[in-house]
Amino acid sequence: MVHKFDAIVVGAGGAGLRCALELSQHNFNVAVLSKLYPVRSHTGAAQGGVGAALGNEEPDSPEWHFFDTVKGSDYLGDQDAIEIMCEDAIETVLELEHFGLPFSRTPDGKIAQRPFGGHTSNFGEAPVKRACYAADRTGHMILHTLYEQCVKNQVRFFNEFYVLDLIVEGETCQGVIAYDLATGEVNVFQAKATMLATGGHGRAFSITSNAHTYTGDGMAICFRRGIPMEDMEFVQFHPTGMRKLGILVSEAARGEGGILRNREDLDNIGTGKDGFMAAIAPTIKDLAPRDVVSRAMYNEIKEGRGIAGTGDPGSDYLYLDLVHLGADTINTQLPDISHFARTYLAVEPIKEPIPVQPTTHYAMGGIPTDVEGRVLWDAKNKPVPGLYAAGEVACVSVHGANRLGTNSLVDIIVFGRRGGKDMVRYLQETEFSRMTGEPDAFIRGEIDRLQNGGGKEQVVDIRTNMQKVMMVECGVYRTKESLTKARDAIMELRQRYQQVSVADKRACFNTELMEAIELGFLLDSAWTIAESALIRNESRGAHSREDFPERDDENWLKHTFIHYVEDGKVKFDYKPVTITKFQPKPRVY
Amino acid sequence: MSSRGSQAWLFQRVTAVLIFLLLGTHVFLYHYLMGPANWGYDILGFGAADLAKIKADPNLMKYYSLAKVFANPMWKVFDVTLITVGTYHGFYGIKAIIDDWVTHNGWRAIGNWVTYLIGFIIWVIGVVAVISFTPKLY
Amino acid sequence: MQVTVEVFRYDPDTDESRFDTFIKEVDPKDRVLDVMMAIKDEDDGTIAFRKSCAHGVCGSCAMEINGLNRLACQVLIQDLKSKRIHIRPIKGMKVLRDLIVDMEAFFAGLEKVKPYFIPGEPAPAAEYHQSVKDRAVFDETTKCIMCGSCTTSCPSFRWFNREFVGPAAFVKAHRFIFDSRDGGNEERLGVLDDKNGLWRCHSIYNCTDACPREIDITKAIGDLKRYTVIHR
Amino acid sequence: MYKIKEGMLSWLLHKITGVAIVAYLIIHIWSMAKMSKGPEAFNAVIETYKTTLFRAGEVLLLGAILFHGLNGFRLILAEFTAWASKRHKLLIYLTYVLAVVLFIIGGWFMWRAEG
Repeated sequence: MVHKFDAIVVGAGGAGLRCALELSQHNFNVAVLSKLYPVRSHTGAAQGGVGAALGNEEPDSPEWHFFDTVKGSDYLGDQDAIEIMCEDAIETVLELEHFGLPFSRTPDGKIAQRPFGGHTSNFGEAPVKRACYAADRTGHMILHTLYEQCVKNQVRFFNEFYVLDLIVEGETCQGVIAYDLATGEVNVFQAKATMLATGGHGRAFSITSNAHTYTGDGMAICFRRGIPMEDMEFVQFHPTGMRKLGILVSEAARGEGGILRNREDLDNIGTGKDGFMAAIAPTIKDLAPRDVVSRAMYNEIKEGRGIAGTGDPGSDYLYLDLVHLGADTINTQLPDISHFARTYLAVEPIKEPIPVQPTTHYAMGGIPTDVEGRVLWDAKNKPVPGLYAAGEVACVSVHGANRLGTNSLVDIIVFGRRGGKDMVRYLQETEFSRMTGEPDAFIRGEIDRLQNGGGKEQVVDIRTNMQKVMMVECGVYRTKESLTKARDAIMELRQRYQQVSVADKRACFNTELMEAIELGFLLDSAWTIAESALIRNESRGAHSREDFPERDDENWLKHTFIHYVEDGKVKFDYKPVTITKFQPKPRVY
Repeated sequence: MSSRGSQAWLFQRVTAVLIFLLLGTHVFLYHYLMGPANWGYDILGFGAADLAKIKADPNLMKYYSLAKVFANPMWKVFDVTLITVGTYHGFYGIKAIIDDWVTHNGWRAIGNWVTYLIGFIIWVIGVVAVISFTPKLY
Repeated sequence: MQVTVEVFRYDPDTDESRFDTFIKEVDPKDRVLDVMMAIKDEDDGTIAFRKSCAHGVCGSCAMEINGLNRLACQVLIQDLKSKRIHIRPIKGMKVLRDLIVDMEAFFAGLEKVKPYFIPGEPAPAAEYHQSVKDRAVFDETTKCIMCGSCTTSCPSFRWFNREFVGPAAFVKAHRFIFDSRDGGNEERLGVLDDKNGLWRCHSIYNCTDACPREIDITKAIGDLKRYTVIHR
Repeated sequence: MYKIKEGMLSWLLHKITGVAIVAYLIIHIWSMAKMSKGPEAFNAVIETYKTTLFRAGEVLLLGAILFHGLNGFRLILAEFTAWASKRHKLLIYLTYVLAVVLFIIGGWFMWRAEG
C-alpha cells in the first residue's frame, strides 16, 4: 500500500510528537508512525525533570545552563547548539505549560524546580534548582500532554507501524517503508519531509534502564543508507539503576538530597551525613554528573567497598540512601520511584536504602544533524534534503561526551520543535517528486530471508551474546583489548545473524520477526559503538579508556563520524567542535 | 423519570435515605409497637375495653391498631409517601438493571416500559388502599 | 521454583483458540513478563504479546493474570501466591493474536471526553498561575498510562456495553475537569452525563483494583459524579 | 474467569437483594390492598402471613434489606467522600459483618415472635 503525506514523523515519543504538533499547527497533512502506541514511548519513563533556567526558585540564567551543559559534555558539545538549546528551553517549557502540562508548583503558583546533577549557579559555584518537574513523572507528563495536543489537532496516527527503511532518491529523502505489525503488510509512505525520532539503542547492553523496544532503529536505518553516525562511542551509564534490573532511580532522588553509601558508610544511613562522593566532587557531591558518579561507584566496588564487598562491578552494588528525607518528601516528590522500589526490590525507601548499580542509560551519539534538525550526509554539514532527526536518535551535538540530567527532555522538546519549524519552511518551498522503482523491494527481501531463509541461528542466542559482550567489554571502563574483543565478537555475531530465521510464519503480529529485525538494527549500533570507541584514544565524559586515562584536547577535541563502507568495513571522518564562549578547562566538580 | 442521568442518580440516593428514615419508622410502628411491644397499645391510646376485645381474637388486635393509626390522616400521608418513594426507588433500580443487562436496544426499551407500567400499577394500588382504608372503630 | 504457565493462544489465520501449557523453572522474584519472555526465547517463539518499558510506565503488557488485569512487568511470581499462572488477553476487546488485542477502539473511545487541555483563559507571558493545592486536586489522575486494565476489568463495559465511556476515559476527564487552568468542562459534561456516561458506573472497584498505577479510579469517578450533579 | 473481588460481589448482591425486595414490595402492597377491605379479609391475609413458608421468607427479606441498606449506605459514603473510597475494602467487610450480625439477631427475634 502507498500512502502520501506532506510530512511523516517516525516515532511517537517527545521529539516526534512535538514535531508533529508543530506541523499540525500549520495545517500540514502529517502522519505519525510508531511501532508502539503513542503513549508507550520511552519518553514516558523519564522521571526527574526538564532543565530550563526559569529562575522560579532562585536566581538562574540560561548562560549558566549553557556553561553547565558545555562542562558536563566534557567540552565536546557544540557550543552554538547548546546556547540555542538553553535559550529555547525557557519558552519551550512555558509553551508546554500552556499546553496543559501539570508541572508541580512553587508556593506562589509557578512551575516548581529542583536541583539536578551537574546543574550549578554562577558557572559552577553551587547546585541550582533548574529542573522543572511534575513529581517524578516529568517525561510521562510531557509525553501525554503532547499526545493530547496532537489528538486535539487531529494528527493522523499509524500505530504499530514499524519503519524499516528510508526512501532515498538521489540524495533526497522521500519517505519511509513501514511494516504494519497487525497485517504483516509492507507499506510505502511517501512524504516531502521525514522526521526520525526513534530514540536510542540501550538494548545493545545487558543491563539498561531502556525499554525493550529501544533498539537503535533510526540510527541503523540511516547508517545502512550511507548516512554517518556521530560520536557513537559515547554511551551514558546512569549511576543509580536498581540492582540487577537496571530500572532507573531518577537523579531527582539525589536532587532531593539522596546520598550514595558504600559498605564503610552503613552507619550513616538515615543521618544525612556526606557519603563517599564528598571526596570526589567536594562542591556538588552526589549531584556530580552521571559519568563522574558512575565511575566513582565502579571504583568503590572494584576496591572492595561495595555492599557485598566482592570487588566485582558486574554483581556488586551500593546503597542510595533516602531515609533522612522523611516519608513526606519521599511520598510526594518521589512517589513513582518509591513504588518501583517496593514492587521490584521489596525495599521501603522510607526505612531502608535502595540497592543500586550503574545501568546503561543514554546514547549521546547518533544521526548527525544541525540545529534545525536537518540530517547531515557528512562532517562538512551537507544536509540530506527532506530528512530530519531529533531526540536521542540524533546528535546535534548538545550532549557531547556526557549528557546532563534533564537535558534529554530539553533536547527532545527543543529540537523536536525546531525540526518541526524548519520542516514547515521546507514543506512550503518543496513539491512532491516522483518515486521511481520499487522502494520496498529491499525490505521485502529482508523479511523473506528472515522468514523463509532456513538458517539455523536463533535470535535470542545472538542477542544475549551481544548484550553481554557490550556490557563487559564496552561498559563504564574500556581498553584497547576489551574494545577489540567487543568489535570482533560483534563482527562474528553479524555473520551469524545472516543465518537467522524465525519459526513464526504468520502475518499478524509476528513479534518473533520483529525481534529479529530489531536485533539486526542493534548489531549495527553495537558495531558502530565498538568501532568508534576503539578509535578514540582518550578519556572524555562517558568514554573512559583505562589505557588513555586523560582527556586529549590536542588530538580529540572533535566529533567522530563513522561511515558504512561495506559489511565489516567502516571509514572515519572528523568534525571540529564548535567553541564560542567557553574554552576547555579541566573538569572538576 | 428523569432524562438526565445525573438527576436520576441523585434521586436514587435521596430516595434511599428517605426510605431508610420512613421504613425505619414504618417497621418500628407496625412490626414492633403493634407486635411484640404490648406497651405500644398504651401509646396508641387503647383503653381497657379495646384490650379486652383484642384478647378474644389476636388477629383483630392488629386490625384495630391499624385502624387506630389510620384514624390520624398524618399517617396516611406518611404511608403514601413511603409507597411513592419505595416504588420509585425499587422500580428505578429494576430499570437500571435492565439498562445494564439487556443489551438489545428494542428489548431494553420494552423492558423499561413494562417496568414503569408495573411500578405505576403497584403505586396506584398501594395509594388507593391506604387512602380508602376507613375501618370502623369499636 | 517450578511453575505451570498456561498461555492463551489465538491464531487469526484459522480462528482457533486454545491454552498452551509450559512448565518453567523460575526465581520467585522474576516478573511474569520475564517468564513470558523466557517461554518465547526457550520454548515457543511464536507467542505474541506486547512489551516495552518493563517497569510499569508504558502500559504495553496489560493482560489478565490469574483472573485479574495486571501489567505482566509489574507482577512478581512470589506475589501471585500460586504455582499455576493463567494468562489470557484483557477482555472486552477484539483479540488479534494470542495476548494482543485491538486497542484502536479503546484509544478512539478516550477521545470522546476531549482528553486534552482547553485553556480557560489566554496564555499569559509566563506560566498559568496554579496553587499547590489546586495542583494536588488532580494529581492522582495524571498518573494514568492508558493501559486499558481498568476499562476492560469493568463489567459495565465488558459484560454489557462497549459504548460505555469507561473508567480510563473518566480518569482522563478527571485530570482536566479538576485542573484549575482548564476551561473545557462544559464540552465534557455532555459525554459524562450521557446514558453511556458516568451513571453506568456502579462503584464496583474493579478498575481501582486493576490499576497498575494505583489510582483510586472509583474515587475519581465519584468526584466526577458529584461535579456533574452540581454543574448540570 | 475474572476474579470476583469484594466490590464486585457487593454489587451483585446489591442487585439480587434489590430485586428480591421489589418482589416483596409487590406482594406487600397487593396484600395491603386486600387487608383494607375489612376485618375478615384482614384476618385471612394475616393467616397466610403466619405460615412457615411466609415467615421464613420474611426472615430472608430482613437479610436482604439489611444488606441492601447497609451496602447502599456504604455506596453513598464512597461516592460522596474520598475518605470512604480510600477504605472501600474495609467498609465492604464491615458491611458484611454488620449485615450478618444484625441478621442473626433480628432473624432470631422475628422467628421467635408470634407473628
